[in-house]
Amino acid sequence: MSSPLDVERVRKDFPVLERVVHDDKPLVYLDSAATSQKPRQVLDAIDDYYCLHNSNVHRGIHTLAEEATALYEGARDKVAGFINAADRSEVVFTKNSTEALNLAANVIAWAESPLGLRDGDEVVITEMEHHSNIVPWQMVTRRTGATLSWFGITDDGRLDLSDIDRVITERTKVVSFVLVSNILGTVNPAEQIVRRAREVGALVVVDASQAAPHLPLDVQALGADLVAFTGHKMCGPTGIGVLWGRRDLLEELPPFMGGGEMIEMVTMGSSTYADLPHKFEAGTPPIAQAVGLGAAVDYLSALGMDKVAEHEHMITAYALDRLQAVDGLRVIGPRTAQDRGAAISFVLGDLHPHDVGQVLDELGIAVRVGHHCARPVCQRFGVPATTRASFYLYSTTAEVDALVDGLEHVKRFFGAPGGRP
Amino acid sequence: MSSPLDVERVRKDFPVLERVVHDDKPLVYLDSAATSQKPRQVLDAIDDYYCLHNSNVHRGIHTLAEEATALYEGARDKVAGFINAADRSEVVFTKNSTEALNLAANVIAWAESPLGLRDGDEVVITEMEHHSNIVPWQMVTRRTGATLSWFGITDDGRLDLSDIDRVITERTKVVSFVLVSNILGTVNPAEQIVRRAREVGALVVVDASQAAPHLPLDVQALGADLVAFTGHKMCGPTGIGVLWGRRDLLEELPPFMGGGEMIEMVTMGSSTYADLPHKFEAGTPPIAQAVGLGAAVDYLSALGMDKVAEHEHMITAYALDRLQAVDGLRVIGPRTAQDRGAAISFVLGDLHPHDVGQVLDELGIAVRVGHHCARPVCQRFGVPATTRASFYLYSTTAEVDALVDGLEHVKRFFGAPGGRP
Amino acid sequence: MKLESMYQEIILDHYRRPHHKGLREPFDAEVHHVNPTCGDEVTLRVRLADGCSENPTVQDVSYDSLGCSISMASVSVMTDLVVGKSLDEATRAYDAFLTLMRTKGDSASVMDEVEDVLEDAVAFEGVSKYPARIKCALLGWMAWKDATARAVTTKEMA
Amino acid sequence: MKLESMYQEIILDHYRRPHHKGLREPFDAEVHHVNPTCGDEVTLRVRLADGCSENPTVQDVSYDSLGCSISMASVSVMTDLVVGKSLDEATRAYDAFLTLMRTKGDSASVMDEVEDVLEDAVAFEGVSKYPARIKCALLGWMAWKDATARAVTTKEMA
Ligand SMILES: Cc1ncc(COP(=O)(O)O)c(C=O)c1O
Ligand SMILES: Cc1ncc(COP(=O)(O)O)c(C=O)c1O
Repeated sequence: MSSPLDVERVRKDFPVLERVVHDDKPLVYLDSAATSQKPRQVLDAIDDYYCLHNSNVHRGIHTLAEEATALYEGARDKVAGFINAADRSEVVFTKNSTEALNLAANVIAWAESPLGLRDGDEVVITEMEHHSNIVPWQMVTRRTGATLSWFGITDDGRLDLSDIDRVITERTKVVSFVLVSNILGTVNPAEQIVRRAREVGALVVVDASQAAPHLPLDVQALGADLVAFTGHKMCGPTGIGVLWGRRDLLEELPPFMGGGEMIEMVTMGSSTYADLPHKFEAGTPPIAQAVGLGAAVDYLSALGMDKVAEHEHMITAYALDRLQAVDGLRVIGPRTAQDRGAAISFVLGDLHPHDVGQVLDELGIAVRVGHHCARPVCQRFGVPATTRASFYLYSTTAEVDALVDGLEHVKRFFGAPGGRP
Repeated sequence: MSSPLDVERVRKDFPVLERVVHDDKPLVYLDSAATSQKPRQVLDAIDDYYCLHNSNVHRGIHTLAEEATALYEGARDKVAGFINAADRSEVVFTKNSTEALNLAANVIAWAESPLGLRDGDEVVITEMEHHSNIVPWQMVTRRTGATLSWFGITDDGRLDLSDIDRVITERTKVVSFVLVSNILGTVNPAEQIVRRAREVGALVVVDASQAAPHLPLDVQALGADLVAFTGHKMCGPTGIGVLWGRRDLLEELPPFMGGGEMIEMVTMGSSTYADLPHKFEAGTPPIAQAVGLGAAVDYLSALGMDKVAEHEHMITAYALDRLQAVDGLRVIGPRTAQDRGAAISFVLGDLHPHDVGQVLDELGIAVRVGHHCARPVCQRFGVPATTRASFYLYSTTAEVDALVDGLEHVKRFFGAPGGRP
Repeated sequence: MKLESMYQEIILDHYRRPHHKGLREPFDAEVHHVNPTCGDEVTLRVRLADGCSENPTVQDVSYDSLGCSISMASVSVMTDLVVGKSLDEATRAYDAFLTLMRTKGDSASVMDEVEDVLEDAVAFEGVSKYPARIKCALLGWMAWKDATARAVTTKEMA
Repeated sequence: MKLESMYQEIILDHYRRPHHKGLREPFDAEVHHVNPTCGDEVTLRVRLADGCSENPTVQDVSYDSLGCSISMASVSVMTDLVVGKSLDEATRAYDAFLTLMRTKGDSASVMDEVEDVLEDAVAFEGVSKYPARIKCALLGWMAWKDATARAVTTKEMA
């Protein structure tokens, strides 16, 4: 199995990968689905921004203000290119995916007819959504009187679309779904969902938080109306996210937050709003973070997103093989690497994931345990939580091996008293 | 005139202050009210976070997750200490002041009776608010049917509170005002406004965006219910702001955005919400930015906020004297340094601020020109825009002198053709 | 190995063979507590002795729980410490356990004070070093405290 | 001094003594445009020649403006270029001015193409180096374009 990436070289870009934990254990970071590590290139871009150009954007004509504005807007160009947006003004910077999804839910709900949500309208999500794509829709449907329904999950961790025509109906105003599940790893069949949503004239919102970092993402090819993702999972800093939207739709939607930057003209009595994308960017934006995200996008593009995806596919296939050979281990999610991202959830016998994670940590292996902000999936599979190992462009097969050895150690640790180390 | 700060030493902490612009002009940065520069200590804290501890917070039990959580929550402790909050869980991290103020406006509007905004209720603001404390209230009053009213401004740039009892009435549910104006520099008499608001049982929201960086801020002494400020103006990074709120009030208010972190229990049908402060922090928070803000707060505290205030007061008094001696210059705002912050707006004859700012920039002097996101103030004073010089802990009297010389140059530049350089 | 300071043999024993487990009748109050960060859950019932004593006996604590070894063992150890005790004694154990959990692994200063009261529960000392696990250890105790408060109110109303 | 590439003498002259200034009757359309970032404002009226020509003459452009030297001078220069011209010619000037503003100070490649059309307005070349000021230079032109579109529609409806 050979990777299209020179992973050893890639790893050198990530300072944190040199960490040791618990005195002498080299860090095995298998938690990239929660947040990715950052390459030096991104950190340098942020530091340079603050050391050379720091200024507030847009409203200044002095040198630093122009430089900062050029850097900030340059980052927008980079992100627009990265996702193949038709127009740079379709890229709205938010603080994370969650803000992007809340923005989407609220402005759709508030919009004038025929867009807005009213009593009797329906919003469709799926049972495998991250809480950030469940709770905002619960909140706005409750406030507007619309109803929320959802697609279930099959036993092998795929969306159950068998009754798609009964779930998405003529009353459906919005369909919002995750492109790649952060807990199951499933890559969902966007085309089929988009097609049905189009038939009934519903808006399509896509949570691409686990897609943008890992796969080539082309928002035009995707055919959705709004797409959300988050910087910190794709080599970028915390504090920055993106909402992409079709230009004509964004133009029709009302603003989310009010304040500086997003206005055209303010009087005490009323205000008019700025053009896209500023209409949706109230207040001083996360400037340095946008610059960092721009650098992250450059970094990923230089490696090539197709190569990143291929590398992860290779690691995922290897990990699925080795993990499923561990006695007592049950994968929650698709059991093959087909249409699958690099997050693998599993349970180990009747050991609680907390205990699994704790013992792995002692070995230097960082996995995430819990419901991964997707509690309905845990309920669906009858488990209180899972252990999740997730891989990224710097992950190696040696790290998979370390995980498998670690799991054997975990079993011994909690085994019959005699079996303890 | 002597400063309580060793300003030359302070300046060494700020890498950007070594910049030259336009080939050889040392930067004279007089735009700190727009955003402050950042000391090396803050940049190092951010870099260390990413290079050593980067991980998502709260939901992990591995070493990095615990370290990141401790750093993030440690930053909250620091901020709580900095503003003398009674309880750390009263400190909510947002992305900026604007989000904090929108959060406040929306959750008050959505709250159950007797808190929520209803038809016929009144919200009172002032004519000297930043757009970020105007537009959110316009939006929520429009949606709820409440009405918006405001205090005017006197000719010398103070709030006109002469009719306070007629402006704040029994129907007033919320009074929201800026503690220090970003355009006029005015420090407002909070006590008097809070007292009247209490009489009628209205909630008090304070926009402390220009106060927290410059004056000792004690939220308990202030007596408000909610206080907003923003990291990037107080030596911290972009992408982080704070909403402080009284614990019992925050507990009663509904959440603003929904998603990861802010939930207690999620099922597809409905969710319950986490305890404070997490209820208001949906999604992956600006972790590195909170850590940076923590370092900023440490930096400011080590200097002493009373000393910072004293230094700025000294600079402001000096600048007001020197500027008002410039022929044709008119200060928009209080003309003495009493109850006044370090932002000084002015107009120079009938020269447009854009032209003033452009020529100053050529000399290396960075001032801000425009309406400073407070357009109603410009309207009130009958000017399309102002030029604003704003000072901070690293500002020197020599920089004030450079500004005054620069303004004389500006006048010559646009003067009678013969007078041009 | 540092980890063994957390996973003491006593804890693993309670985890493998929990005491007082199962939901029983009669009871005065039942609560359901969750640890939202990790999905640990406990349903817990409290039965106080009848009569209008200020300081009734804790007659039974029964529970059903889902969770990690720490939360499961902790509720088991807790029942040993409170069942059959007076409410005052039980509350003392609760306070002592909270004190222990707040030491961040630096328990030496409080050991004298809590040792006698906590018996087996001192084994959780090591857990206090792991901030993310303290909530697990406290889950059952918090549920007990809550259920007991409700039971007392119910009795008073009756 | 680099700054003088922006503040050409021609620009300062127009700023000090603007042409065609003031709001006049009759007019076919009036618009009000602002530059939200800095508060520049212009109210502008367009009067097209009567008749149903596809390419009417721009009979008058009158305006009232508040703003910086660049925006004031630009609208003044613009009126010189469009008043009395056919709509096609005026639109050519508009297009040429936009082209010039988009060069980011690197105007050599377009100069040949725009020089003849723009006359005095080539003096704005230096402004294109200053991103924040391009909007100032465009304000009047955008207002003219908008007002003209409305005037044409009005005529067509009539
Ligand atoms: C008084 C005042 N309020 C609110 C804000 C908004 O802060 P931010 O842009 O960081 O949200 C600012 C600064 O821009 C300000 O000066
Ligand atoms: C699928 C998915 N959606 C949404 C989110 C929310 O992203 P953020 O926490 O950055 O807002 C995440 C990650 O936490 C995710 O994995």
